[in-house]
Order: sequence, then C-alpha cells, then structure tokens
Amino acid sequence: MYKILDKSIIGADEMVLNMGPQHPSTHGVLRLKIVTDGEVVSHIEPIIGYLHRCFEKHCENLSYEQIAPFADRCDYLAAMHMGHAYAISVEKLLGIEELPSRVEYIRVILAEFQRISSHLIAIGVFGLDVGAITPFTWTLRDRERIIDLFEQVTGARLLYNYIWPGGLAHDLPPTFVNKALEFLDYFEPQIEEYNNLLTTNKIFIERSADVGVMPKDVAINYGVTGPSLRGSGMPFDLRKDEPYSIYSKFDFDVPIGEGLMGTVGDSWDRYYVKVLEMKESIKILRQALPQIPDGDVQSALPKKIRPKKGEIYSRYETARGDVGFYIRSGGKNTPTRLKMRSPAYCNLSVLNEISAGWMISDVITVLGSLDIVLGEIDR
Amino acid sequence: MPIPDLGILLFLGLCGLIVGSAFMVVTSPNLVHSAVSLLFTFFGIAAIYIYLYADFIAATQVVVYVGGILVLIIFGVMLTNKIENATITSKTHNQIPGALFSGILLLLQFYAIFNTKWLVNDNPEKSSTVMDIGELLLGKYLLPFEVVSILLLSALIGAAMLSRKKVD
Amino acid sequence: MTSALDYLIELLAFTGLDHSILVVLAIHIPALAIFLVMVVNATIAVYVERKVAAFMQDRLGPMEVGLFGFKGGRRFWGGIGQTIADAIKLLTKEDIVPDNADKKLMLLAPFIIFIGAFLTFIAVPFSENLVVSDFNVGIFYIIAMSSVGVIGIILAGWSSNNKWSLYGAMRAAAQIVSYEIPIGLTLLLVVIVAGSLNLGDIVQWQADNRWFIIHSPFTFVAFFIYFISVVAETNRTPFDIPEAESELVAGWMTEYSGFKWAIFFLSEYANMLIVSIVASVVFLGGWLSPLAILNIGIPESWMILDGPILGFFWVMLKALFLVFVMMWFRWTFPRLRVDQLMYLCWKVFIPFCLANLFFVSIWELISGTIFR
Amino acid sequence: MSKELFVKKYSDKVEALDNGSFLVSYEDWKDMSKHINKIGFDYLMCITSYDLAVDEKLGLAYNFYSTDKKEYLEIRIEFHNSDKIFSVANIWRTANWHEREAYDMMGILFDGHPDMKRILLPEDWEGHPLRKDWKEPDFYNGMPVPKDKSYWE
Repeated sequence: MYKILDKSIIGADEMVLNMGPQHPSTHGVLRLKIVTDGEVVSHIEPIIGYLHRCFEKHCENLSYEQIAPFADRCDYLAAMHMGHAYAISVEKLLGIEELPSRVEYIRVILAEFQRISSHLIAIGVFGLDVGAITPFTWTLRDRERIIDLFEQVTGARLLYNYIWPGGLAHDLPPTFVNKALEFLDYFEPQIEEYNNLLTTNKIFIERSADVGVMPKDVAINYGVTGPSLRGSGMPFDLRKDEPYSIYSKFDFDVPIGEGLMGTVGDSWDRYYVKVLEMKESIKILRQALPQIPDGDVQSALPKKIRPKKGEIYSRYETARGDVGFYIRSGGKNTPTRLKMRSPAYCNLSVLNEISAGWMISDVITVLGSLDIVLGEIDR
Repeated sequence: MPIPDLGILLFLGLCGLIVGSAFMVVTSPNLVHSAVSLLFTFFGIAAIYIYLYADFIAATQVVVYVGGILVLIIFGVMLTNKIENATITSKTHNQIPGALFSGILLLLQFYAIFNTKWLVNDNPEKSSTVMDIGELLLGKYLLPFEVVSILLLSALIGAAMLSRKKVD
Repeated sequence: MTSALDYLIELLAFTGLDHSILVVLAIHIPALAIFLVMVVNATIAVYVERKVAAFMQDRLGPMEVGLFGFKGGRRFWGGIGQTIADAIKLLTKEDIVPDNADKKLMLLAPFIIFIGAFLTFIAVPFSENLVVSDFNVGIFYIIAMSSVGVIGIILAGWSSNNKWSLYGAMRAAAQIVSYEIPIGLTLLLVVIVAGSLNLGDIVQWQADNRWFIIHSPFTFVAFFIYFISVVAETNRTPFDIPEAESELVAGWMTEYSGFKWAIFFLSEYANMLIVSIVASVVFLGGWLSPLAILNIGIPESWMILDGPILGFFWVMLKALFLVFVMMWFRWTFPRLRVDQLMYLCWKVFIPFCLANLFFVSIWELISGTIFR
Repeated sequence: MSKELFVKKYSDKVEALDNGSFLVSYEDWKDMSKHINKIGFDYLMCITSYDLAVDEKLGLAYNFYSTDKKEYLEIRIEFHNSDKIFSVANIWRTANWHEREAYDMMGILFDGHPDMKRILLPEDWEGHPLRKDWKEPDFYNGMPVPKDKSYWE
C-alpha cells in the first residue's frame, strides 16, 4: 500500500486537532478528535451525540403508530427507507405475512427513488469533500426532481410518514407513473454526466483511489454494511440475499467494488458503488413502474397495533446499509424496548481503522465516502 | 522655506526604516515580531539598492531574502515547539566584551569610510545592469560562483542529513 | 516603452512647481489609479465569478440586488449590484479579533498581502506605454514582489492562534515557495530567448518574431507550466489547499472578518489579474493584435484593430480570458492533496522546466540567435 | 450448520427460547463468544440492552449473522445490574460502540472493554436513561429541567 510518510525518518510532536462539531465537512454535528503529526493523522476519535434526540427513550412512551414519524426523522436523507424498515419490523412483530401487492409495489418504487436521491446527495457531497463544488449542485438539481415526485405522492419533501405498518397513508396520484418514467428517461443519461465530470476526473481519482482502503474482513468485523461493505468487494445486499417485500420479483445486480482505479475497498470504490447502484435502482424502477397492480392500499392496516409479548429483530437495506429494529413487546400498545441498529453508526466506527496514517484531507475523503447521516447515528 | 532635496529626504527615511526595524529585530521579546521587523529591514535595503541603480540586485534581495530566507525563518520560528509559551528574554550577556567589540568595529568602519576614495559620479547612467552581472558571473568570476554553488549544495545535503532521525 | 510616471511629471510641469513636489504628486496619481484598478477588478471579478459559477452549476447566481434602480430582471446580468452590497456589508461588519490572537500581526498581515499585490502592479504593463514604472528588470521585479504576499499569509495564519489557520499558513508557505521555482524557470526560458528582462523588450521581440507560445515546442510547454503554477501560486482551485474549505474551514483566513477579510479578497483577485496579464504579455504577445499574427485571409480593413491604441484592449482581452479559465478550473476540478501538489511541483514541473531550459538553449544555439 | 455446532457444544448450558434465540448465563459468555466467532458468525449485527424491570435485572441480546452460511443466531444474557459482562469488543470490533451505548443508556458494565465511556450522552450525565427506574432529574448542571408544559408554552 502507498504510504505517505515513513514516520521513522522524520519525527515531530503530535498535536490534537478538534474537527467539528461546527465544521463544513463533518456531515452534520460530528466531532472528530484528531491526533496529528504535521498533516499526517495518527489517531481519530469520533465523538458523537450532538444530535441525540432520545429516539429510543421516546419510543418507550409512544404507541407503535406514533413511532413511525419519529423513525423517519432518524435518517432524514432517506426517510422513506426508515419508514419502510419500521413498517416491516412492526408487521413482523404483528405476524402480518401478506400485504396487498399494490402496497408492496408502491413501497418498493418509493424506496428505490429514495435510494437514488440519497445516493445523489452522497456522491455530490463526496465531490464537495474532495473540493469539487459543481457536481454537488448538479446532483441536488436532480434530487430536487425526485423530491418533487415525493411531494406529489406524500405532500412532504423531506420527512414523509407515508409508509405505515400494514399499508400506506394514501394512494398514489394518478399521474405519478408517467411522471416517474419521464424522470427516469431524463435521469439515466445524467449518470454519464456525473461520470464525465467527477468519477473519471484525474484529480478525483488521485484523491480517492487507494485512499482509506477497507479490506473485506475488516469491514465485516466492524459491522460495516451497505455500499461501504459492497465497495470492499463483498456482494452482500439484503434485497438480494434475503429479499424482503417483493424484491425477489425483480432482476437486478449487486454492484461491488472491483478496484478499478486502485485497491479494492478504497474510497473511489465506495463512491463508484453508489453510482452503479443508482443504475440498478433505475433497472428495478423500470420493471416495477409499468406493472403496479390495482387494489386498496389501506385494506391491511391493522385497526390497533397491540402485538403480543415477544421480540423480533428485523433488517432492512437502506441507502446507507443495514438498519435493524430490535423490538421487545410487552403486550401493550407501546414497545417496552425498541433498539435501532443504525448502519451509519457502525460504518462510522471503522473510521479510525481505515484513515489513521493518512492526511487530514484523506480523513475528510474517507468520511465522505462512508456517507454518514448524523441523525441516524445519534438517533 | 527652501524645499529640501527629495532624494535626501527619501534616503534618510529609508535609513531610519532600516535602522529602526533592525533595532526592533534585536530588542523585540517576541521571535515572530523580530522576524516581521526583519521584513522591513530587507525592504529598506532593497530600496537602497534601487537608489544605487542596482535594480537587479534589489529584486534579488527581495526574492532571496524576503521570499526565501525570511519565509524560512518565520516558518522555523512558528513551528518551534510551544512558541506561544516561550518568552524570549533578550537579556544582555557579556556586556563589556560586546561593547568593546562593537566599538572597535564602529571605529574601523569610520576609518574605512573616511579613508576610502569614493568614486563619485554626478549623473550615473540609468542602464540595465543585468548584462554586466551575467557576464561577470559566468566569465571572470565563474570559479567562485561555482564553488559557492557547490558549498550551498553540500549545506543542503548536510541539513537534510542532520534532520533525519537515526534509523537503527 | 516609457512609463506613466515620467509622462505625468512632464504633464504636470505646466504648474511650474518644484521638481520634487511634482514627483510626489506624480507618484500619488498612479498609486490611486492602481488602488482603483484593484477595487474595480475585485468588484467585477467577484460578480463574474459568481455568475460563471452559477451558469456552470445550472443556477442563476445573484439575482436580487440592483444598482441605481437597475436590477437586470431575469436576464443574465441580474443582481449586478450584489458585490457592491457585499463590499458595503464587509466594510461595516464587526471586526472580530480572537482573544489570544497576536493583535498587531493580525492587523498587519492583510496589509502585507495587499502591499505585495500593490507593489507588483507598479511594473505590470496594461499596454505599451501604460505602466507606472518601466523597470529594466520588470519581469524579475514582478516575480520578486509576488513573493512578498506569502509572508502576509503565514503571519495571518500564525497570528490568528487557530490550528486551522496554522495549517493553512504552513500549506500556503510550502506551496507558494515551491511554485515560485517553476514560475521563475518558465519565465527564464523567455528571458533567454528574448535576451531581456524588460517586458517591453520581450513584447518587441514577439512583434519581430512570433508569440512565445508558438515560438518552439519548449515555450509552448512552458506556457502551460507557467499557467498551472500561477494558479497554484494564487491559491485557486485545484490548488486551493491553503484555504480548502472542506478541510481547513477557511485555512489561514478562518479568523478574519469584515474589512481585513475584504483586503484578502481584493488581493486575491488582484493577483489573479496580475499573473494573467504577465502571462498574456510574456507568452501571448501582450498588446500585439492576434490578427497581425494570423493575417492570412483577414480583410485589410480589419487591420484597424491593430495598433498602439488598441493595446490595452488586447492585453485585457487575453488576460481576462485567462482569468476566466482560472474560474472555469475552480468550478470544475476537485482539490489536490498537499503531497500531490508538492509532487506535481518538485517531481513534474521542475524537471520539465530544467529540461525545457536545456533544450531551448540548444534550440537557440542552433538557430544562432542566442549569440547575435 | 453453525447454529447446531453451537447448540451441540453447549447443550447443557443454553436455554432455547420460543423465538429461536438462546438464553445463556453471563459466566459462560466469555467462552461462548469466542466459540461463536470460531464457528463462523463473523458479523455481529446488533447488541440490544434491555431492562427486565424485575429484581434489578438487565438483559443483553446479541444478534449474529454468518456471512458465509447466511445464518442467524440470537444470544440473550440476563443478569443482575451489578454483574460485569465479558466484552466482545476485541472479537467483533463493532461491539466497541454497541457496548459503549449499552453502558451509556442502560448502565451495563463490561469487562475488558478497551475504551469504556459514554458515547451519546455528555460525559457529565448522571444515570442511565433507558432503565425503567430512571427518573428525570430536577436539575441538569445547575439548570432547572422544564417538566411543566407551561414552561415552554
């Protein structure tokens, strides 16, 4: 591996640098305590909790229906995913096996749109982290169109509260399918534009390839999931491995990092996996949109959510990885314990392992490639 | 009121700048302040060179001393460990030998100044000196020039060797 | 090439004042003019930069603030008063000095940077006779004075007593000192061929022969090395590592606000203009009309565009195009890392420059122009 | 099957629960965790702490997954709140933060954790808020905690 500086040759005193919580590139209110030797970072300690909103404590005092909007607020960049994940976990707790297939189709369609929109932010912000400003505005421009679609469907632009346990809040507007297909036709060539502007840019490759290499076993040991794990060359995707909802009906691939520009598992791979995943999402959407069946989206909504005593652990593949809900029910209408296993929380814990020994700029690059959302980390 | 010659005024002002800032360099308790004062000394000297129609030397003065050496000095001072806490006391040591030595030096200089036959040229030609310098450096003084460059190179290598940590 | 200073002294001679007073007066006029040029340049360049950025990023840029009741509507020059409003805001803003900062140096630093840019302008020719003082060593003087600014940057970073600023200052010092070498070497190439350090002579040589950019393959390469190096020296993207906002917040400017920060801005844009003018004068024929170079198939009546009057127009056209290219860079490229930047300078540019120097000397030797 | 390997080795020490998980005692956890790692459960998905609210007992649920064999395993430990649990942070390093969170929120003590301190709450926080017997304090750092709704309306 490419080493920047052999510390045995030139030595100096170390300095503690406090990055954040107010810093332009910490993706929210993350604080990094960085021990540096000149520009070279020897240890990073992420200090989190600045956005702690007591989600788990709140859940113990709220009924299952009331938790749904709170779950949305955890990962505010992929609120649809969190809503979907929570709905699936409560359905599992209630033992609801079968939902009307219209509900499942709409859920999958919205989840894939959400994945594209979340990845758009991720790749735009990653460009911003390595100093390219224009890709960010381009990706936000396209994300805006997805948000417009969501606004048509749910009435909200960021936090939707649309997917409810057992169904949906309401049905799709009649023009949705056409507009969605129109967007896909517009968006598909845009990915090539991003590749031209950013992905294949020589400076971008220099900055991100070979930087922050995360080998597969390290990733698994740290519980890294989602695009970050797939960037390390591990083809693990819950949509494929354990298809929930109706993902088994669709034909799509799981892109993995292949080390095209450097080592497998570097920042460039983690970035490029997201680009490829957007293409796969388009593939799913193109299959799902024309075949939405008719039906009532609310027929399976339970009158009252009062699961019997028991525990479940359910997993869901969000844009950032594996979100898990561990719910203990005491037979009441509020859970006795609800634990959310947040993907970004585990992804962030690997930061010191993969970016120590690199420079300050590389810490930012690695952090950007891990694509964290502080709302979900701090809950 | 007679108007004093502008040239003399400017010259005196420059001398004041040089001496004053040089004094600051010596007496300032803060190392960085000393280094910044040195900036003005160098600038003043560059201006004196321009006064002598030695514009090439003046520009060289700025490039080498301001752009190079001073940057390195400030760089080194800045990165000195815990510079904020260190109080640099410019206490006077060895006052008597120091005064004696500088007194003798002053006398010598005065002697030199008053006993040199200065070449006075009333209307010096304002012409480029670059050509002459180039011809002298690469002609008459080629050997000293090359020897100096080898000396600098060896100093460079020596500095790199000294700053290396010993690798066992 | 005569300088504006001599011309002004002649012009003011009718007042019958003493020569010394005339000199003092004549010095102040170009000084004021340079300051005005810097202010106007910064005002326009900031506006243009924001508009260029906006159009590259598929948005509109400033659209609201008008000037004398003129807003520009929704057309592309909308928001034309924005930078003036920004300037007023900056000048009236509270000037914050951190408690543990070195207050004297923190005040001094922006002015050292400003003086660096200001002094450089003295030798920068805007046209054949439009230069404050025509130095015999003009090009060398410009190199010398542009190296003064780095001291201001280091002091600004150090005196703020902020770790981010210190990082920015360290990076800036390393970067600017390094990139001065390829700049010097590429300009030396031109000096060897033209046989003079005087910018007027260099342009005259180009008028007699041809533009330096197309003189030989070596000077062609040298132009690009020069241009990339000055982008690095002016701390512009992709070499803006001293103020890298995603890493170092704002680098050495982190603790600055208000008027002092405005001075940094003024100097940055002034430096952009200076290096672009130098590039256009040294490599792109300065005030020579491009039509005279490419006079194949151009109607005779177009030749009116050539000549001394239009010198300013041609210099500025070439320089502003280069400024635009710098803006274009900024909104297109990611940022390099510190070690990559140093690698580029020490292991790519400097060897290339030295090889260039060697080959161009041989070229000149063969073509027999070096020892005329 | 990895799960069977686990059950076979510790058949007398585990108690199978109705959702397919196993209840083990905290004294055995040190051996078991190493064994679980060895038989292929390389991915520790989640550590959930919970309060049983009887006899001052707390619980921990470990959810494992084997990326090779695509198998799940859930282990639960229930213990008195003064017991020290063996930390698995050196086996699955993802457990580092999960255990810190369990300590932070539930006050579970871990034995052998490399860096045991609060993670989400501030360092000077008193108490462990997810315990069922946790009461909202009247003051935080000398500031009164608003409990009455009229306080902020």
